[in-house]
Amino acid sequence: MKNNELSGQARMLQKPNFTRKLSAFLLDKGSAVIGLILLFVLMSILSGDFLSVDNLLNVFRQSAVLMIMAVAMTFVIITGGIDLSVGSQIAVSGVVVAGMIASGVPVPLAVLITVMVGGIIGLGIGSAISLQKIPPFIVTLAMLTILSGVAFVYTKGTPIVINNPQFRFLGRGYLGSIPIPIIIMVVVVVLGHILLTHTRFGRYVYAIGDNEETARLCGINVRLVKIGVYVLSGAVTALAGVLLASRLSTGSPNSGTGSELDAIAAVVLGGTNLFGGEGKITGTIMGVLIIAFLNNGLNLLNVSSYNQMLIKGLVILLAVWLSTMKARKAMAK
Amino acid sequence: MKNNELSGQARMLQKPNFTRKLSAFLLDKGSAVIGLILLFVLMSILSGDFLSVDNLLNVFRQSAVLMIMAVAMTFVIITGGIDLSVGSQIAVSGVVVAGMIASGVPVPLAVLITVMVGGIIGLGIGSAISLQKIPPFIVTLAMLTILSGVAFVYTKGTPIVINNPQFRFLGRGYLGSIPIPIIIMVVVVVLGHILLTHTRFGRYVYAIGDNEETARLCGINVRLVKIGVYVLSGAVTALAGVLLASRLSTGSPNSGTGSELDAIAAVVLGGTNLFGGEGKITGTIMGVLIIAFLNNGLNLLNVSSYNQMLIKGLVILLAVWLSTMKARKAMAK
Amino acid sequence: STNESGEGPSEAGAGESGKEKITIGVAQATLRHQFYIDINNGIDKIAKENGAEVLTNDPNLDIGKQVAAIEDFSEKKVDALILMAVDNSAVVPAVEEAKAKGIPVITADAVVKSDQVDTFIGTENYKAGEQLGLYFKKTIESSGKPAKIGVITAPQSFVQQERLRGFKDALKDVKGVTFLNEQPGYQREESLAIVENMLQANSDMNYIFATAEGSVLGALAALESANNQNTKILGFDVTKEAATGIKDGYILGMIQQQPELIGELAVKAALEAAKGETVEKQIDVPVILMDKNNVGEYFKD
Amino acid sequence: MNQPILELKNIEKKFNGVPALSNVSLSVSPGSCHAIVGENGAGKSTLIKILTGAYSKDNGEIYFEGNKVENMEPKLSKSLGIHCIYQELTVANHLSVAENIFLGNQPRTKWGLIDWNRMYTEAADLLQLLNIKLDPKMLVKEISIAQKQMVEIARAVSQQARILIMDEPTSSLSEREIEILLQLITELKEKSVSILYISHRMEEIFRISDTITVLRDGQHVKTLKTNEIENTDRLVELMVNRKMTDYFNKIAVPIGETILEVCNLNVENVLKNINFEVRKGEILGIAGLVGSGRTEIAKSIFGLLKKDDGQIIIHGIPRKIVKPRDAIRLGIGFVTENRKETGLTLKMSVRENVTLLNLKRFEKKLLVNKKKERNVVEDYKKKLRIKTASIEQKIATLSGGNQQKTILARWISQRPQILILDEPCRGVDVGAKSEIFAEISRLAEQGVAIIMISSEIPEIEGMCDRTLVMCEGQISGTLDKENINADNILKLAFGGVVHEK
Ligand SMILES: Nc1ncnc2c1ncn2[C@@H]1O[C@H](COP(=O)(O)OP(=O)(O)OP(=O)(O)O)[C@@H](O)[C@H]1O
Ligand SMILES: Nc1ncnc2c1ncn2[C@@H]1O[C@H](COP(=O)(O)OP(=O)(O)OP(=O)(O)O)[C@@H](O)[C@H]1O
Ligand SMILES: O[C@H]1[C@H](O)[C@@H](O)OC[C@H]1O
Ligand SMILES: [Mg+2]
Ligand SMILES: [Mg+2]
Repeated sequence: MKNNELSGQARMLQKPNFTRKLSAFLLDKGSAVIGLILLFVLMSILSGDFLSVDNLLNVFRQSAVLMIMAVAMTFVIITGGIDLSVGSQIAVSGVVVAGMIASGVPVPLAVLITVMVGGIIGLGIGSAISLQKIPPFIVTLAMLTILSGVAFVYTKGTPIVINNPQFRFLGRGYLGSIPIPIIIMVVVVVLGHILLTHTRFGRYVYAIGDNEETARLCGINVRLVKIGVYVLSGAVTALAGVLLASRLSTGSPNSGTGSELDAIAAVVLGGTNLFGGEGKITGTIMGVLIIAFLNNGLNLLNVSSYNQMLIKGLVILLAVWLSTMKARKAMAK
Repeated sequence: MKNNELSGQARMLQKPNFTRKLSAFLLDKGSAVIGLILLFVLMSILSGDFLSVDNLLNVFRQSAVLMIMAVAMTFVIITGGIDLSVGSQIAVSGVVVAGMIASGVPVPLAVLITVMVGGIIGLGIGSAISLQKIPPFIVTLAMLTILSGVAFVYTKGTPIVINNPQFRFLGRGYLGSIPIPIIIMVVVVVLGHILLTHTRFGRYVYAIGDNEETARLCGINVRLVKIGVYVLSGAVTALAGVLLASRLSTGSPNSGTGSELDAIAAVVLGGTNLFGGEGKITGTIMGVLIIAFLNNGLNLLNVSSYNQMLIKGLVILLAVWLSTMKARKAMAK
Repeated sequence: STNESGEGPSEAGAGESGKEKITIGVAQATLRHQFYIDINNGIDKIAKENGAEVLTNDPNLDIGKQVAAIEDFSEKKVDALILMAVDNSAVVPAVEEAKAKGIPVITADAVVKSDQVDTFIGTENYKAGEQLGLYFKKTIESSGKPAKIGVITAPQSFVQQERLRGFKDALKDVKGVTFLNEQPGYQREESLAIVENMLQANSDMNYIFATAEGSVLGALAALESANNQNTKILGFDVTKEAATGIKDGYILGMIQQQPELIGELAVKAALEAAKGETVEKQIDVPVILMDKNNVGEYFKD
Repeated sequence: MNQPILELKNIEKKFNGVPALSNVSLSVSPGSCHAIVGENGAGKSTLIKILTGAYSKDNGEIYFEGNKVENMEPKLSKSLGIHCIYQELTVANHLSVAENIFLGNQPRTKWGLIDWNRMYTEAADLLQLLNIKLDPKMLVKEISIAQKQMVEIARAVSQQARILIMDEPTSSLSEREIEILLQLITELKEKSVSILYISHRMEEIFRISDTITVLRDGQHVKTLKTNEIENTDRLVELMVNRKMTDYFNKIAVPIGETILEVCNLNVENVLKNINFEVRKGEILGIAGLVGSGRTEIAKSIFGLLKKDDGQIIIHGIPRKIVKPRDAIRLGIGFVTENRKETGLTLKMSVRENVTLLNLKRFEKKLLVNKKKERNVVEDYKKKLRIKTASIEQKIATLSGGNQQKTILARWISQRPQILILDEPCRGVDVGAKSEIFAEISRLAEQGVAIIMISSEIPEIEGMCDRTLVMCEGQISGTLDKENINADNILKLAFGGVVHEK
């Protein structure tokens, strides 16, 4: 009885279409948007420095590298895969681009070649996964070590410093008042979103992650699409590596270490299913921004570093807990 | 035609039952045993120091902590879950046991309480996953940070030294000529194996990882079993933490860092399916030993640190590639 | 409220909210090692005495996060920055950006290769390595036996590589000295396993050179648990545990940096720089060589 | 009549505000067989899921032996002796047959450990009782869907049920297994077990039920004694709310030239010397028992099963087909018998499931034209009467029959030259079946060559121009139109001979 009344009310409430859409968006399991908004509001209240154009641009610029990596990772995870080697890919592309620039290769060419090298690494990873049927976790765990080794052997452990101003511009320059990394990030995000939701390739990515056998029966070239995803991811991650190298003016075999976990976390925080088949670039954006705003806010608030660990963990839990509320309600049915 | 002939020959070859069983075991997708054997043989040939009782005991003792963690992780992964926080759990249990012993709690009691604390941590993790339906990846990623924070806050970053000889005995003592850690490891492995394959609880673990809805519809208390798995894992991991603290004679908030990846890698190397439903403790043993022998062998061979990275990655790829050969052949059919 | 002491270069830093207090951003390398914790203790102590506010960030040895922290501090317009660089070249652009905003940059522990840096405070690591090497040279020369040395280090750390270089250079022309290949072991448990393994293959390994805290303590645990009194450790960063190791004879000699002093001096420099005074380009903090003879002076039981 | 063992009162259930059940009541008396019938999406499965606690209800009451049961849960219902074979298979693929039979109930030794030996022998006994040849140690992922269904039946039988619920248990079984099952039900009734039975096969309903409840659009229409209903047509009328006369709507079509020839197809241990052809406009049936190799023929044509020998000839040209993509390019379509595992992408919408096959034709300047896509899918939604709130709904939330229709829409919209249908009407209601058959007829009329594998002899009789009958991997005979009847088919299926008219 009660239930009936409630659902009657619910129907009343539903009338304004906009409100309904908004609340659907807010509670959408597929994005941690509500967590992000709460975080944003909280930080704005707590820290006077948080809500300024300058600081927001600062945060966006900081998140560019992670965002680009996370976009690539979104594709990989939707196919049901994972890439633990992206951190090392960042290192390799950083030292490769730095090495080339140091030896006089023009910047655009160096960047292009580096991105291609990234694609080739992805090809290797994708082939091992797709053709040799080795689990992605293992392939990329092995690549994590191998590529890191390559970067160290190549540089003998000594970072390569890049003083080329043209190259620095990529990571440190501005177009008007907008930092270049933000522009690159936006382009990658938009292209990634279109590719995933508006092309055949994108649809296949979902189908493969959902049910590989069905996809194959529908005539999808599963192997090729899977390889394609890793090639794409390798190339895009290399771009992120180039950007990081430029921000650091250094190609260092150390850079990127551990960032695979951040990238995966951002994607999963954004509601992408780690088992494949479900996920969105918009969710990933939320995930990256939660991580970035959280780090920035805690820095601004001068929370002591051990407490930061506690708070970060709790906030992430809370954000996701709020975002999965709807799913939980549906389950209760 | 050709195929027919071949399979005729194959049938002939199959006759001796033992050989067939052996080759089935060797090629079993569920274990990296063939990789391990090759590695073992190779190392024995390359390094004169490898194949000695002393060195083998040394390797087994070194692998005790990882082995115990990996046994716990096997349960978690078979349910379709993951635990990224085990490294931090190691740190927490290390500082907790050290703190208690430093303040005079008798060793057996301190160990018992620490294991219980581990179980309680597992209870928290399990509840968030099982009752609140937050993805395991997120819950345990958050716990990774939180628990590490707890360990640092508790110790203010300074390791707690333990001089108690009774406690040191756990990690450094011998029973006859067998190091105590090996004995503890064997007990955990055997119990884990029995629990997983010979009890209802163990079988429910598989059923849940295979198809949670099926398990629920079959009347299995899915929530409880899942919570149980994390409680178990927390307690067992705490035991590993105690052992490590004893081996180092120190409870350090740093110890265990990054070991989650090793534990997961060992489990997956051993053929357990990261998506749940499939896996074996015997496989995990292989996985741990591959990692341990590889590290040991490379140290014995005095391979320089950058080259170690390259070789480790390649060997792991190769080991798994060989182990999945059978699966690939089956696919080809 | 108005800013009365606003003559320094921190003119950009004038927030509206009671800006008499000087704010120092501390970009740590990690707060998960005793050495850096000690630096921090020094920083906090002097900052407190001078009524300065300290913002601390721990990137846990992640260079990307450290750069973000420097940027955040610049954004917040701190009055001075103290930097323990994770990677001494990769921080350069962020440092220069901070400098461009008028923020003085004090580096500690790791030298940063930029002329924009106001000062460096810390150990001359090559020299310190050399000093330990020379000390060791005496030991082997007097014993007359060959020395086979295992090396446990962090290949990623520039600072530690400098120590190793200095150490090796000091022993360059000593006869009977052989070095095994370097093994990675910044973490205690990593180092423990590696030393155990090395001992399996090299029963004649009679020395271990460990370039920092974790490597030393891991090696110590390995020797202790094997009751091995034939192999001796040389290394950097004496903690309480290491001191016991020296007393018990497992450790031959170690270089102790003075992390707390480094922190104290860093704050002093930061305060001066924030007030617009120029600071010395390099402030060396002397190291102490500890062995059985003098360790008791610094570490009482 | 004595007190009902089970009563459902005024059950209500909504999914996202859309009612699936409104005010449905039902009562089951001990030792009787109560059938529930209704169109796809009528709410049958939802009702029984509420009954076992798999779903929670929004409203209403459940009484077991006169006592109200609050908070029904699968665990609780099982402990009350209510056991259920759900429509979607509930098996754990990586566990053995034996373990699946005893899942949640494994026999234990006195030490509390699992008694593997006893489990295997008891499983073997059960399988024998059900007349199924199956190794209890085999992993369930390796057996066919029909065998999985039998495993579920074995599980239900093993559990000393008071009430046994079966949701379309026969939809993937052939005559032989169905016969075993129906026999079993009669025996259970005698042991005063109550049966709740859902099926779209009317002859079964009439044969075993005592009472029939008709649901329509989530509403209770009528509950009748089976012997009070004059005939099938009357029951169907109650279900679909209109008069049905011809179920098959088979249009006579002139049969044209040969399109597909299968020559000397051999697959070790599975198929032996398979030869046949299909012509333009022809509907060729393949009948036979479970495991006789019907699906394997389809799979080898479609490039899913490696052929040891044999040729696939299309329009007179031998073709190499080693993967589904080859087959699709040559104009072959294949609706598989296992929609959940090889048909659906469960996390995707109805629209995406339909267009997955031939997305290219919606492509415009590298992008997918979703508007065009929607139009086509809306079309098929109407044509096949797919019951869904919207084509954007996740296919997982559709009723079984409607999922099947969606898969059919996928392959029909592909406009194949050769269409292989493996149990095309699995779980489809009588009304919708006739729509689907009409659609198949129309395809034949347009010149598509159709191969229809079916375990339902009336379907073969009603639709096929010719039929092969399989027995143990071989074609044991071919029947043309006038010779297609149950007698002949069964004779051949068991390896006998038929003297044609
Ligand atoms: N989990 C769910 N979420 C949303 N809608 C659902 C869900 N389950 C069922 N429905 C809807 O409820 C209605 C009744 O479905 P149900 O499965 O009970 O039908 P059915 O009578 O069993 O049909 P069929 O004969 O095809 O099996 C359908 O419209 C279906 O789409
Ligand atoms: N003798 C056998 N031993 C083991 N497995 C068998 C045997 N015969 C058939 N099978 C398996 O049983 C399954 C059923 O075979 P198939 O699908 O060809 O039968 P079918 O005639 O299509 O029957 P249905 O589709 O009704 O199951 C196949 O997957 C096959 O591998
Ligand atoms: O000086 C410090 C060094 O930079 C770091 O790598 O390890 C701890 C200390 O030795
Ligand atoms: Mg149904
Ligand atoms: Mg079949």
